[in-house]
Amino acid sequence: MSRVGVFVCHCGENIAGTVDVAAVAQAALAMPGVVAALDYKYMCSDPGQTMLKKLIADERLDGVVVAACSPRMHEPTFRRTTLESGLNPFLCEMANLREHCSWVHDKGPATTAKAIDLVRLQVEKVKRNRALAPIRVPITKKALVLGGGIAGIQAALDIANAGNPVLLVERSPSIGGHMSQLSETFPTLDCSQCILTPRMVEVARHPQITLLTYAELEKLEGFIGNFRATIRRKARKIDESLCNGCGVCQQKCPVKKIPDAFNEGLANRSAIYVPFAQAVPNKPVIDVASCTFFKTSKCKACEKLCPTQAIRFDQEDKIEVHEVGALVLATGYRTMPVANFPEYGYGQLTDVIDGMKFERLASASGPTGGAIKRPSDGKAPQHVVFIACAGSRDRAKGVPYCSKICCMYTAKHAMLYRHKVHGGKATVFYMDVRAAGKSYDEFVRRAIEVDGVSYIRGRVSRVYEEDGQLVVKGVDTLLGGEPVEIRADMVVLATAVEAQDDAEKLAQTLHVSYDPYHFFAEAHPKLRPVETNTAGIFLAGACQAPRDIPETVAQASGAAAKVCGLFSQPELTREPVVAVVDRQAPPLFSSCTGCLLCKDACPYQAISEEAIKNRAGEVIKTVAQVNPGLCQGCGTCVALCRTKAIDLQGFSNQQLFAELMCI
Amino acid sequence: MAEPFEPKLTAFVCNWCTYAGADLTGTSRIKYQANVRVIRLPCTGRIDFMMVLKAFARGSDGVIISGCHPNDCHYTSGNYHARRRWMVFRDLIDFVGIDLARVTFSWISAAEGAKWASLVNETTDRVRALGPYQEIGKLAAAGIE
Amino acid sequence: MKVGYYPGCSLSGTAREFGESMAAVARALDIELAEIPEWTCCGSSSGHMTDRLLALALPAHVLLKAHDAGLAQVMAPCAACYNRLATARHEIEASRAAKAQVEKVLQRKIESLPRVLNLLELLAQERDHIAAKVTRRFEETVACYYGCLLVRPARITGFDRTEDPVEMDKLVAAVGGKPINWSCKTECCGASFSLSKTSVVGRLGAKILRDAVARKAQAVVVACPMCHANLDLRRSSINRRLAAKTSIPVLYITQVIGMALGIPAKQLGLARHLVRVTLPGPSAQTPPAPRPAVQ
Amino acid sequence: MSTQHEEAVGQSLAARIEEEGEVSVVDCYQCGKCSAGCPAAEDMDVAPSQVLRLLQTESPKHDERALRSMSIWMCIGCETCVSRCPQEVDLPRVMDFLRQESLARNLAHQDADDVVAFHRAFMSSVEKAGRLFELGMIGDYKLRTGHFFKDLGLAPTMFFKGKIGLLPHGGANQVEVAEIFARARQARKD
Repeated sequence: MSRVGVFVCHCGENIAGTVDVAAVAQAALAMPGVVAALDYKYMCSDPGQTMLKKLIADERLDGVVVAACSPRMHEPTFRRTTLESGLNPFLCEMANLREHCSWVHDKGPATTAKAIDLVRLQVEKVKRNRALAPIRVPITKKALVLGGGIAGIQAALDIANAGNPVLLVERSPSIGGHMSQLSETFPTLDCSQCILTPRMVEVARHPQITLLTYAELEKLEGFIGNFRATIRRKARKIDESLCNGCGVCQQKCPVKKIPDAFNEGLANRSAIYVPFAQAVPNKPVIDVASCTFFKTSKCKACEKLCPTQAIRFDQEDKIEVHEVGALVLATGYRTMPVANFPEYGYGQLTDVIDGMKFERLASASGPTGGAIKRPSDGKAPQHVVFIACAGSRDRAKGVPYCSKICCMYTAKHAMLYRHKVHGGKATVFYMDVRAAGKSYDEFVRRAIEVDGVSYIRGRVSRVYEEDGQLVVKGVDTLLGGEPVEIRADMVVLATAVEAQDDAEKLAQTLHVSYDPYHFFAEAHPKLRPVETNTAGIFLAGACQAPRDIPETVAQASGAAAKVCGLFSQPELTREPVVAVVDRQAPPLFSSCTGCLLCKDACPYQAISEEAIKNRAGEVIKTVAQVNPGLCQGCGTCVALCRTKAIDLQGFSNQQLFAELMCI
Repeated sequence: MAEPFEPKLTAFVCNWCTYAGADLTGTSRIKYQANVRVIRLPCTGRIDFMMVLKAFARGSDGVIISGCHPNDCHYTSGNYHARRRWMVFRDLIDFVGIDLARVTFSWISAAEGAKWASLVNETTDRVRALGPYQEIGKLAAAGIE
Repeated sequence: MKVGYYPGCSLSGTAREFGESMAAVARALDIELAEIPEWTCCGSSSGHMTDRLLALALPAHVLLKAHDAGLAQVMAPCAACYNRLATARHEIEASRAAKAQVEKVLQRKIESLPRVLNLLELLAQERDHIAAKVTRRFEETVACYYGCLLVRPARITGFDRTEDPVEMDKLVAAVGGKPINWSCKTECCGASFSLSKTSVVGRLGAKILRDAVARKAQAVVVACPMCHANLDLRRSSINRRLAAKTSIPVLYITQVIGMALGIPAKQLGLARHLVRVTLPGPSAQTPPAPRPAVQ
Repeated sequence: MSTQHEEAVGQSLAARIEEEGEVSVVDCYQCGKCSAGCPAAEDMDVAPSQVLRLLQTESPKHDERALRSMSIWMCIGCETCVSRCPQEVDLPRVMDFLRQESLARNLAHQDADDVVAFHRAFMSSVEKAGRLFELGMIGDYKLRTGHFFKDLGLAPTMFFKGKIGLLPHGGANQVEVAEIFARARQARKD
């Protein structure tokens, strides 16, 4: 007869507020096999855990059920406590009375009844738990950082500075990301590149960092501490080891009319190009789609003129496989294409631009050298209208969430415009100004009070062209919804921040969860913001949600700290939730018939054949065998097994059917 | 005094998507009916459909099966195995005389807290309308129990 | 090709030439317009503005008559009729409550209602056919004016691009015309205020014609009797609000196509417009001159 | 008036629009995009977004202000607002509701007489003839409004252009339509 102890947590009012915890404890006492039950305000608190330990000792418990919050929250906590009191940690189970009960139902007998049932299920389960030993696996102490924007750069540097090797993978030809495109940054107005470039160079120089630009992750196998990453290194068509970045090839390339993505199409680049002056590495790429040689197999100007003979037209993509112990996802964001806004006339109206284009116009390194000139005719616009919430907070045609950074950069844009075009008028249409951040609101007020930007509360319904001018049909809701019509020379849309187009695909390759908008999901909204649900994969920056630079950097350092923490352990202990094949005494040896359906079903190739031999070495029987190092414990094999010869530790048939028996 | 019928629902959910989603329902304080009892599994691939029959045999009036969306499985392909087996299993439960409307098979991700609430409510209402499940005899006939 | 046909009231009155040109063009393209027997009014704007129930019941009544006549889809050339029919169909299918109410008023069950097409949807299917039959290219620069009810609300019409529709432009181009790119394609003309709030119609019409003229359009092309009435019949109140009065003609898309197919102006009712149809291009001398008959 | 209104007393317009019109005005977050794009906004006494605001407060005072407003009669029903609304609030549907309610409670703005007259003339013409008899309708409208001489210049031209028939259309089944009108009236009563 087992001796189970049940510990009901009030979680302050969170559980006790709706569930009659005393009654739950009472009912638990009556359950077969339960020898002790109590309820306490905070089981996870120090006194709570002391109570737990004491009772385990006093009552010589052989099973523990903690009825509190979600096991995803505190299971590790209570299993540690169980261990400290000398009981095997895997003899402790949790009943989820908070997330699955008290928080989602109203106070009343039905809710308490459910709570009691949830406890009963776990009691029945725990009675059938077995003492298990955690599995020890080695850690590859090398990190893979995906994405070379400010998030990836920060994470890579922090991990590397702690003495760990880092692989920084960036898909474009240079690191730097969106931040390298920005003009000046709020709320301090310091030049983006001036603060970013040194970091980029540091990455390139760092002995612990291997920089793989123009490369993409194709496949990820394995698990925390033991990932195997397959990376495609796209062919630059040049030999990086020879190229000295002199730039002759760019100057001499005859194809010069290709819209320059770095300048958001406001300028052109050549077919062989370095994305921007401060690029790291400062090595060109041949854009095969537009290179004359690849179209007509003539030209080769760059090859002829390259002083170091670095051009390699025949270079192919390379596939590399790297062993890493942890991943940091820093793949960033994109902004909603302005073509999504027919009512703002995009497509037809060249002077309706998005924030990124404006950044390039305002950037000293941009095509206009920092002078605000409108795309259509290069004239300095005398009146610019800025439209906030273009696509954000628009569940009908855009995204329902707030993109968070627009209020600030719009204020910055208006401010920069007022500084650069004297006598120019700047009007901002906004719904709410969301400037929560250190000296953020002061910044917005400054735009209004000092730089004379006029803010109008209301959304713009339409932008169209009339007599060569842009007509902005807006409204002033603070004047009771009075229509406002402005004739502007340029309109800047603060377009919504979105996940990268291929974010979902990447999430699926990595098996990390993501939200409906394809932003990667954190493991816990508050307490585990930089972890994913997949152990060993961490998050940094705008790939998780819209973020500004300070937040991104902080989060990147956080992710780096997590990686370093992981790497600081000699080895990993993994939960022994793995499949085991039944073995027994001769003559049967095992109830496994060796059909090996499980072998094909296993997503991890963890199952292999095992030949059972007699002393003479003759094979008596072939059975399945599980490699606990590879098995991840999904249990697919168990469900498949016809003879129930294979079972999953922690979720065994016995345990689960026991739960079902008491429904 | 005839008590209004309150159905018993058993939910088989995977730990990574739907269980986490249900946690989110809680964290977001979205209310739903208290008729469901959750059996937490590592993956829907772990579901041995005998468990579903067992649930009915033990007096459940309805069953919810939910895991990660296709392609999102934490274990790559567990949910596909589950779906494949479910396709076969449907016919069996139909055969043993369990109204298919009593079983809901769904995908709910860790981010879909609200969806979990509505799934439970819809299923509960549907099963409440169907009334209690009593054809256990037929199950016995089918050789379960 | 055969399609159910709902002319609607105005096509035999103020918009007579729309009906005439519609018929002529259909004949030329061998489209059989099967007029709904005993069709009645859809209620138009007045219906939905004053009586929710009639706004659903009157169109439903029409659609049921079409259904009884075995018509699977109904084409309504008048944009307003089209919008009312489509909206009623949509709401009856969407809401059980609405359906029940309507069934009560019509005293019959509604199983299925025929699909509702607007004129442009129908002609778009025939575009190549039309292009092939052009006998004298309609070489004019025109402003295609869609107005409100053809494109809005998208969830009901599901037709073309709400903010910047192009189907009519494509048709005009198909017969040799040069549609301009302008800003008022879907700006409202004042619709049913033609009689009751003529000032509004004048103001809105002025905005529209001003832009069309400024962009060198020789004519405005429409597919809606209300749009036509407001831009043609109400020209005086429009001109009152324009610095430079304009005599730009307003044509129905069917008239444009008709001219290109070489249909005599008389059959197209070109002479019925208040604003005289004079076009610089080769294909237009009004009043009607002899034209090759349609074979 | 019909019983429906007595029992409706106390129930806010917002609540009834939710029930009958299946539109929930709380969805509106007052961005003003509807007012910004409304072609009739400048002839309105209360901006479209403000009409929604009045309803959102659910106070009888504000409800009445909405019903007495000229705006609900200046709305052309062009659907521009809803097709651009970020929250998909079906404002035209709300306007329809308010117009009907305003008539039912006799709260229609006096400047709306012309509009109301037009709609009434239109509908009664349809009720009589099954189809719109334009000349009859215009005559009726003029009787209702007293604008006897307005558009008189237009009439002969239109007549000679063949744009005005002197007789109602044949072909429609007037009886059926009349019945539909009658039953609709009945349905509104109970």
